[in-house]
Amino acid sequence: MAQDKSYQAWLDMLNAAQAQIADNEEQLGALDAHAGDGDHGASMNRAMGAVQEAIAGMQGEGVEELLKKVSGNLLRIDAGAIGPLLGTLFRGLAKGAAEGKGLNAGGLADMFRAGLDALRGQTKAQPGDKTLMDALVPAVEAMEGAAASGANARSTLAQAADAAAAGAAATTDQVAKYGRARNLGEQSKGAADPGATSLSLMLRGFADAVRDLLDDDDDPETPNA
Amino acid sequence: MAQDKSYQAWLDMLNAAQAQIADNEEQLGALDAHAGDGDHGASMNRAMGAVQEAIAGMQGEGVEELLKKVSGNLLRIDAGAIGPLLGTLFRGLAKGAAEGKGLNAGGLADMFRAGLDALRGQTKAQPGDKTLMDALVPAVEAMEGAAASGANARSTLAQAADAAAAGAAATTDQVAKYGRARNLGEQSKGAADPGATSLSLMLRGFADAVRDLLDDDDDPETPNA
Amino acid sequence: MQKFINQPDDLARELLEGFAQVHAGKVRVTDGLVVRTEPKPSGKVALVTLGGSGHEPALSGFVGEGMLDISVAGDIFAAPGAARVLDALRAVDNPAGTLLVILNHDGDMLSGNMALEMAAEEHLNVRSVVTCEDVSGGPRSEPANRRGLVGCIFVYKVAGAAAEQGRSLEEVAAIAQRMADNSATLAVAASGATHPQSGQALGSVPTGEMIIGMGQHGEAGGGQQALASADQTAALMIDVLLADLEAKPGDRLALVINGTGATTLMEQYIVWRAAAAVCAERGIEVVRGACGEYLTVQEQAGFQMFVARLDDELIELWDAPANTPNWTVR
Amino acid sequence: MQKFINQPDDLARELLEGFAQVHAGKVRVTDGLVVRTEPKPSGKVALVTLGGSGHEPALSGFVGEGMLDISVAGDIFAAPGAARVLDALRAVDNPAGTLLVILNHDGDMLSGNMALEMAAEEHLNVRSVVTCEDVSGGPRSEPANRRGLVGCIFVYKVAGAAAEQGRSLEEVAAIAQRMADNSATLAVAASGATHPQSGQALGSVPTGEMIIGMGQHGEAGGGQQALASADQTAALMIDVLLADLEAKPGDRLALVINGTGATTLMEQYIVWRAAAAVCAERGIEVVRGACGEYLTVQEQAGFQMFVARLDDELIELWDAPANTPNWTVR
Ligand SMILES: Nc1ncnc2c1ncn2[C@@H]1O[C@H](COP(=O)(O)OP(=O)(O)O)[C@@H](O)[C@H]1O
Ligand SMILES: Nc1ncnc2c1ncn2[C@@H]1O[C@H](COP(=O)(O)OP(=O)(O)O)[C@@H](O)[C@H]1O
Ligand SMILES: [Mg+2]
Ligand SMILES: [Mg+2]
Ligand SMILES: [Mg+2]
Ligand SMILES: [Mg+2]
Repeated sequence: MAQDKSYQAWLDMLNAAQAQIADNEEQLGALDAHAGDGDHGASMNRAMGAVQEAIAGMQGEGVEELLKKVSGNLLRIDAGAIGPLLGTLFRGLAKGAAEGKGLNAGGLADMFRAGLDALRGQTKAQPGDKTLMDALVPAVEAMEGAAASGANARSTLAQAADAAAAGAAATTDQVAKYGRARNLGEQSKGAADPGATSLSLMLRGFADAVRDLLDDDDDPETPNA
Repeated sequence: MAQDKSYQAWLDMLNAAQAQIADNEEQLGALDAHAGDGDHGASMNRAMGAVQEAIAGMQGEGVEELLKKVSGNLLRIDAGAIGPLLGTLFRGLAKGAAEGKGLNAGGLADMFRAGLDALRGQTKAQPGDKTLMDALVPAVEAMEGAAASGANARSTLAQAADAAAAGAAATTDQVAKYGRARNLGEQSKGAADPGATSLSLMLRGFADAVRDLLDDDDDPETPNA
Repeated sequence: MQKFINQPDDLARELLEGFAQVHAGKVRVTDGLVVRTEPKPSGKVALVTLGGSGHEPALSGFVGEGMLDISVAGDIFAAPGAARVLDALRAVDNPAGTLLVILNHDGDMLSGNMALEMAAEEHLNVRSVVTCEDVSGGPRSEPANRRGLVGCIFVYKVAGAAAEQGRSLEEVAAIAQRMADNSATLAVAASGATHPQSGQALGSVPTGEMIIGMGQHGEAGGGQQALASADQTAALMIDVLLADLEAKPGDRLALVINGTGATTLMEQYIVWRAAAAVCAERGIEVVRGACGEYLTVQEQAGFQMFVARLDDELIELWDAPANTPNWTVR
Repeated sequence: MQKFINQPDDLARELLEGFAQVHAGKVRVTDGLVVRTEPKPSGKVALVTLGGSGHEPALSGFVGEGMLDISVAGDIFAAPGAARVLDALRAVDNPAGTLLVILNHDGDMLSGNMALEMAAEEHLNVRSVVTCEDVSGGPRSEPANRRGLVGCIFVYKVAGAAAEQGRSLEEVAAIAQRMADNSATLAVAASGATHPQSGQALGSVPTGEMIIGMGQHGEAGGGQQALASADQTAALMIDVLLADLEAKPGDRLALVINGTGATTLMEQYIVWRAAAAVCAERGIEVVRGACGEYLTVQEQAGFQMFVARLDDELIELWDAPANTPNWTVR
């Protein structure tokens, strides 16, 4: 698959992620209000604005450059915890992309693994701690599983989005160990983690965009590893 | 009538005034809350405490000294507008008493006239302006009328208390020209003036005490002037 | 009542106790008088003021070098007795004389005036200035109807600085009067407050409304209207103030937003900025400014907007050193 | 929402605009960085901090002589981006080096730490100190769970004074760390607040109740209980703080009551006095004190009680001159 096809796919993916966030902004705020400060919807909205600015500033330099610009913009906005976290994730994705990974199961798995590694440099949160890690870690594992079983990009992202959604949903009964919600201890139970929810929404957007964009010809199964 | 009888009467009058205020403290606060700051009940309560301290500090020096001490104590407490006003009234009463006035219609009329004059040195408020003047001025006039018609002390104070009550009641429909209530303009209508009300209550206490204390022998009609 | 207090009757005493301990280097409290500790230069005109408590940091928070020598603190919202004001005038009596600053509220005026009479009987050398800069009370021609609001603080500031420079009683009084004459304040409330002794509501403001002209103790003014934006409210208020002052292009103003309680400093800066912008549009220069809580009304949401026309001398005195618990200039 | 604002998204920008104009002599605002104007002595260690807005006067109110060189102001309750913190570190870069003070909140820590990494890549000479003195978060042995509350201000104060004296980065960082290590804060809320952008409630406190341990953004702590008197609440809180500090007879403490919004200065002095009395009973000397609003939570009723164990050097630095919009020492 050509680089420009991959680049177009990422633009669509980012736009679709933004649409998902926009559709759920209020719910994200409400989730954050349960045990945090209620601004997560607004912060994600601002983050998606920073992504748009990155897109607007691009002159077709390619996926790596795109994701780098996204990361840089996310690190410049004032968006509480989620700004640096997303900025770091995208820095990792860009690094993964730098290694020439394409829009296929293995490439996606490697990019998101790099994103996860970058995040681990900034936070010690593990799945079960009620953070965006609860969505990201199963998503990366799903991608790796999909890649191992020879799935195509569409199926890989769909599986990742499903895994992230399940992981985010499971945070409802967890006690927060990181973020503002930590201060509430047991009382943080009863609502899903906002960060995990928005990460799963973004992945859902990625999956939708790729489903709509690629037809079967464009998106062959990955030859089994 | 002997000086000590008159002295005892004033002690009883002050105590009875205090009882009236105590019984109506809440109402006074509520009246003040309508267009003022709601503290008039508390301030009057404090004022009556200052009166009690004056009484407790007396060694039977006589009416003038008693009223002077009352005045001095009233001027030392923190009681907003009503403290200096009552302090001034009692300074005037003491001055009236200094001129050897007894507990009879003419003596009372002269003392309260002196009290009113003293107050006029501190405020320009006139009847109709919705202040304690609306109770005091008709009370003094009633006393002078009673003295002129040869009434005894009991009847004089009863007439004064009635006149003060009528004057206080009439303030309900007035617009305040002095005190905090002035700031409300037309909205100050609808509740009686707290200061006028408490002055009328004090006069009611004075009248009650003298009614209970003096029998007809003690309180002959004042020979017509 | 969501307040941290003990016995309501002990409020004023206890707050002064804490105040005296926290600011032990600057003030001491003797018989309810808040007195500057730093020995004042001998021959300095003394500055005294009086007023009810419950408006902290006013008035006692401005006792110290360059401002007040004594604040006679009354009970909650209740003017101190005249005899106590006389105590203060006696305590500061000195050859240079004393200036008594009285805010135009009936209780303060009655106590202050009686104290002045008693002081005169004792031949104390005292002059007085009344602050009455509340434009909501009526026109300038009816000073008796205009309450004294936050403006007193800036009278203390310039008069206190003049006194500290060794100026005569006449000069200090003239400066205080000039500052008072060139000041105007307008208040707005966005909520009522709670009387800390009685627990009663002090005024009330329906949600979504604001009341322009509400007084320092919840006395409602006439101007109830829909709560407007910061910019709209600022424009509305500064317009009234500039008209009252008859401010002209080229005039130099001080502009102060005094939060009355629950209105945040964040909001105050936003309002200040909007009012200053209106001044700039009209060619009026805002040369000094402040935002903060100087004279409060318990937890009332709202603020007082204060403006004063300054001249070179008043600016110099505004900038002069001060060292009080709540106004310090290095 | 009874607040004087304009467009919610403009809040942080507009408040900084007003702030910069009111305090033009002390600070200027460039690209959202609040920068000290007075030229700092060359060779002085620079002090930088970062944090969300909506807590005014914190953090930017403490930029100026003897305290901060730059405050990186985020949006309402939102940490500024790491790239903006890096901008600040670049702007103050100088041979004496820079101390970055970070409050322990996830957003601030993430941005602060990323900025430190980026600064290290550029070989900037930066050290950092984290303030995490909230005893409600957990024991001293678990610093990650303890939030940074009002204590940061006093770290700025002593570290800023040390920097102004020309001390080395190592010494300044050690002093900041010593102050942080010897501090403890506990918060109590008596009402919720309103998020000025969303209009949503930030925490809620039933009437007649109070919540001990409520955080700076309405995050409810565990300690909901009946609203107690000032003396009882003070006793309860100071007890926890002294235990956390392991304060012993003979220790010398600073005691500060930081109002979070609607709680009056009157109440703060009353609470201060009660807490100081408990210290005195235990032979612990309160040598420095303050009451006021330093780090607020919008219009939330409540306060943070802060104590710090001081030594001779910290006392000297506490008393050293400072000239910032909201903390001035003559
Ligand atoms: N230290 C952390 N490690 C991992 N994730 C975190 C951490 N702190 C916060 N988060 C994530 O950020 C989300 C909160 O984001 P947001 O509400 O935008 O920021 P803030 O808490 O600053 O208001 C949480 O739901 C959680 O997923
Ligand atoms: N200038 C004045 N002249 C005459 N009476 C006044 C004046 N000011 C106030 N009063 C009286 O005082 C009363 C209010 O007393 P109080 O509530 O105790 O004082 P404050 O207004 O200081 O709270 C008013 O009802 C009125 O009768
Ligand atoms: Mg949040
Ligand atoms: Mg009253
Ligand atoms: Mg009163
Ligand atoms: Mg936030």
